[in-house]
Amino acid sequence: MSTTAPPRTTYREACRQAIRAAILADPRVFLMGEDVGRYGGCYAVTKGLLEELGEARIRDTPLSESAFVGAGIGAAIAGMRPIVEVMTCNFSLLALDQIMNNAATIPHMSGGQFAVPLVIRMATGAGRQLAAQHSHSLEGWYAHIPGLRILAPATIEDARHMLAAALDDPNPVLIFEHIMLYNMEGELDPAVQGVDIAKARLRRPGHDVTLVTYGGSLFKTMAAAETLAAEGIEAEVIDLRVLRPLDTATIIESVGRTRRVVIVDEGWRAGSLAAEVAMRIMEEAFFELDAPIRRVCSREVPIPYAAHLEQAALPQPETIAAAARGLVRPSA
Amino acid sequence: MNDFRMPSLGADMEAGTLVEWKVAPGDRVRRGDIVAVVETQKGAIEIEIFEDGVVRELAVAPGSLVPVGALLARLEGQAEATDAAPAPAPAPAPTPPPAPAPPASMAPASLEPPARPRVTPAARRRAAELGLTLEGLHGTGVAGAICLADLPQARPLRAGGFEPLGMRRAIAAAMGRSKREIPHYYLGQSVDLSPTLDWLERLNAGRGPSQRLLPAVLMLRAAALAVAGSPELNGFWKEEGFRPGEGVHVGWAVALRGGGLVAPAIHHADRLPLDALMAAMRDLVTRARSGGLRGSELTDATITITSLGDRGAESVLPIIHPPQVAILGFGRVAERPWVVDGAVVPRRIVQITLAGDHRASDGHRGGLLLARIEALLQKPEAL
Amino acid sequence: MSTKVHLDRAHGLLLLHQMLRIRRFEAKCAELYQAQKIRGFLHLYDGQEAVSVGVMQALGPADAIVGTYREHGQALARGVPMGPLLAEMFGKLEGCCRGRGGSMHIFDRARRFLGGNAIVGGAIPLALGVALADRMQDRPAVSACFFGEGAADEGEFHESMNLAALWRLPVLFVCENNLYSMGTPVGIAEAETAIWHKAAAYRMAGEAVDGMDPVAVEVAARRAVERIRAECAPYLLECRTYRFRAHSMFDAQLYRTKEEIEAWRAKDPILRFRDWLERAGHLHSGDMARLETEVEAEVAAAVAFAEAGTLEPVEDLERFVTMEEVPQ
Amino acid sequence: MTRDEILALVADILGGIAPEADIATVPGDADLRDALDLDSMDILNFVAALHERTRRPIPEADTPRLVTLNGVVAYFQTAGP
Repeated sequence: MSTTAPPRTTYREACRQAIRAAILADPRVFLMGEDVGRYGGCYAVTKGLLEELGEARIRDTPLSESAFVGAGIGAAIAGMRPIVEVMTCNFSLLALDQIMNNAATIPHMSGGQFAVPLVIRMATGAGRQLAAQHSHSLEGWYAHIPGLRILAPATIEDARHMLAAALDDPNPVLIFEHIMLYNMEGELDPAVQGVDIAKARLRRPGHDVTLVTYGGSLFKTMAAAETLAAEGIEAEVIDLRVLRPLDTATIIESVGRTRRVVIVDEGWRAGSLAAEVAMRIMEEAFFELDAPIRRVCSREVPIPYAAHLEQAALPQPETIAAAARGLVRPSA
Repeated sequence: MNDFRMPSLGADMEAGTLVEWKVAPGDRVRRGDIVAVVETQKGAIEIEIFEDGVVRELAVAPGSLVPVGALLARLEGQAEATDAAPAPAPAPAPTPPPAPAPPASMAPASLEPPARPRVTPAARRRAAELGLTLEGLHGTGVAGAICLADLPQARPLRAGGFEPLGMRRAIAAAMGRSKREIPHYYLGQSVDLSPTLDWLERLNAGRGPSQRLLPAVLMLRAAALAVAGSPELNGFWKEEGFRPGEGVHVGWAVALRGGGLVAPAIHHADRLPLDALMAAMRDLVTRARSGGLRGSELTDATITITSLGDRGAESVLPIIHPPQVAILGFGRVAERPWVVDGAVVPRRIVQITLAGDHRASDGHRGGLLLARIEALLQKPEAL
Repeated sequence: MSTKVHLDRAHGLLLLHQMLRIRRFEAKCAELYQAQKIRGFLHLYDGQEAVSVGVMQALGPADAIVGTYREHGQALARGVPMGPLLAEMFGKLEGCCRGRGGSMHIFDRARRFLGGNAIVGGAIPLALGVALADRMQDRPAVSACFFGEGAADEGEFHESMNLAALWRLPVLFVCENNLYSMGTPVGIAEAETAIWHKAAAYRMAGEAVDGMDPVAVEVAARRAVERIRAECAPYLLECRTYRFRAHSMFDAQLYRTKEEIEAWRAKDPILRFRDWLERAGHLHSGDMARLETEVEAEVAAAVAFAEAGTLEPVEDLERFVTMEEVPQ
Repeated sequence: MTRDEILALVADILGGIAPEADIATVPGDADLRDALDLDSMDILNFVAALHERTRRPIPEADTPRLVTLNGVVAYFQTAGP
């Protein structure tokens, strides 16, 4: 038996294959959103799908985030399994009423009479000089809302397989795809046929400090861990993957090993997901801590256009490594 | 009011865990009373008090690890004890000289309480588990916090037991210091123990097992008597130099099952006849292994003797336990060809060795000590 | 379902009975609110009964209804039983939403009644989604979406009108224009106060109808639903009506005069329709008293049902925040 | 005394001398001094206790016969002097 290398692909292609496979697998699944059809998707994720799958299943919408997100909720209630693409999370604010007041409330408010099995995909994050209105990281906000499941695929494997699991979930699931990941190339193990959307994942074992992160910050964090390793500091990297409900157990377990934590989150620091993670650790692993919890978040500014300012506003491998170093070797 | 502080029970002792108070506030105590039990890396030690008075306040709760020198309790001295029986009329006190004004630099420090030490949650929890008090520890963590790295790794002793890691560290510290600081000289002598043992066997034959003596007791007795005549080998090396011991308090090395050893003192071993010495040794070994040693037993030894017993090696080159200045070693008794009056005969031979601190004594003095031990062992009936 | 309204005695009495049920129920709700049996916000439907009752005549059991926060009348006209409806307002487990929704959030899966939505305009996109799902799954159903004229101020209204028209979704937009969004008169909030005119901007059919006349509403609704099914396109039906009571229970009504209210009360849909039935010979002597007695008994039974209800165990507080499965 | 009685006695005595020792794990022919890390003081105490509990005289010269479990059993199963 000859062994062949796993096929190389991109995060974008993995997203596309996930959508395509989901639509082919289930007649209830369809995709709607702005420019998903003729344009091929703002980030070219859905390129070619309209031609292959037809207008009924790949639906270009008007620029009416509230209407088409709300329509997705209604369709989900009425038996479909819609995938709604909101071009970027920045625009999702125009549909926040639908997501928060309808998708997240109706199952509970109706006493369990209706479920909202809806998936909303959106691009998130900064790094492409898109300036303040196109660079938000709002996944932490959405992770505040009971009733939603929030996913942040940071790897090609998760990009390929999280969608199917999200469509199987009877609840509204929001998938945040970081814009810097779409071009990421890598291998996709054909043996892996699915992933869970419940657990965080250990991306790198270590014993000196735990770096908790997700999404677009994962690979910056992995780079920081390599830098640290060269200095003799073994960092454990946890990819949260699921921002709500948080897999606290995996975090706590790691903190029990390393007793030091840096949380890396591209969201703003104040009231951030990183704050929530830190608080969980305080609540459940306070006595394990052998150092204060540190956060590396975006600077509290609207993300600026100029490249050097934008980069200065975002978490970087050096700032992550420095935070970890400061915990492990405070006197160095 | 006098402060009763955590005593130093050994050069390598930094702290002890208060296991139990034997007194309560209001209790009258006398010099020599046992007031507390403290666990150290070497086991549970009963702590004596060295003054008379009335306990006013216990400053530390059982379970706390208290650094040496830290306050344990406050005492009211005899004269101050208001609830004491009417004191005899005091002799007219001489007018005390006026207290000199303290130099400015010695003015009382700020009365503000010291800042709460920064301690990480994990370190605080481990400290609580270990019964540690954290005051006085040096933190190396973030912002100078005391972190796990600043604490002992494992749980120290249970009451009455020994914690192998702590014991190991204690031995490592003491022996490391000894080899770094003490210029050892070594002497050895083969001694025919046959007369002693023949005598002992005759003695034991007439005794039940619990009255019998071990050969080690005779060796200890001989050594103690000899040491009494070698003051420069009996005492302590302090910063100011050699200080002779105020008696021959022989630290008897007791190996602990499971590893480690401890060498508690038999006070005035040279003054104890054989049966008393045997009883003292039996008691000491039992208490060393069950953790009932008294503080003074751990601090008072003026010289250590290690005996390898009947199954050990033939000789030992021992390491001095600081701040002592000498240690004697007895090897295993072995039958060997021996020349007596020109003829080779089998004899039971023991190798006696001495390690001496060259700062305190010279080899010549050591040789005399060995010779005296040999001589004493040739006349067991006189021991 | 035919567009022709065959207004015989039976149908006439049915419409009158339905309106009367709503009127008496709302009166009881006001009483129970002041007795503190009902709390939170309570928005009563008095005066608008003809709208719900008329529209519901045009809808079948497969059709879906999306209501507003002033939806007791919509729910009752749709057939949501009065007992669970009142128990919901009592916060009881036997309420139609186990007491989680209250007055503003009535859901009834069995009757395809999808709330009970308290964000003005927020429910309109839901109706589109339901209509889309029905169409994609080849169900010939219509989604009727109720909203007030204040919703026409909202972007979601316009987005939804546009999208429904673009995608030719089977949605009946029912605007209950009662002239006030809370206390703001429609003329202060809308440049074009004829709400149905807005349909034209989306190439959607629409009309306005006297919302105080159940027959007129029913006729218009049947016409609209038939057209929706035939053309597979949405329709905007503006029902001009008036609420007799305050916006909610704590409202001094500084924004309108007693004279205005009295003028509208003269057009009371129940009284007017009763008189019409009488004149047409459909309402016999004793009918009214019998209807009143029936309704009174139904309301009394609902109160008893709600009073007898139990409280959901607090342990179940988090139940249904997320669902284990999609209810079938 | 039966073998079991003797072994029970030995276990009881050794439990007092070396509480951490488990004689169930000690082979019958193993030297107790090696197996349980006993020194001459322990052996003396052991012999003294055997004497006290059995009231049987144990000359010092017999001590070498009492350093294995089998030895102890054999010693006390033979008629005493």
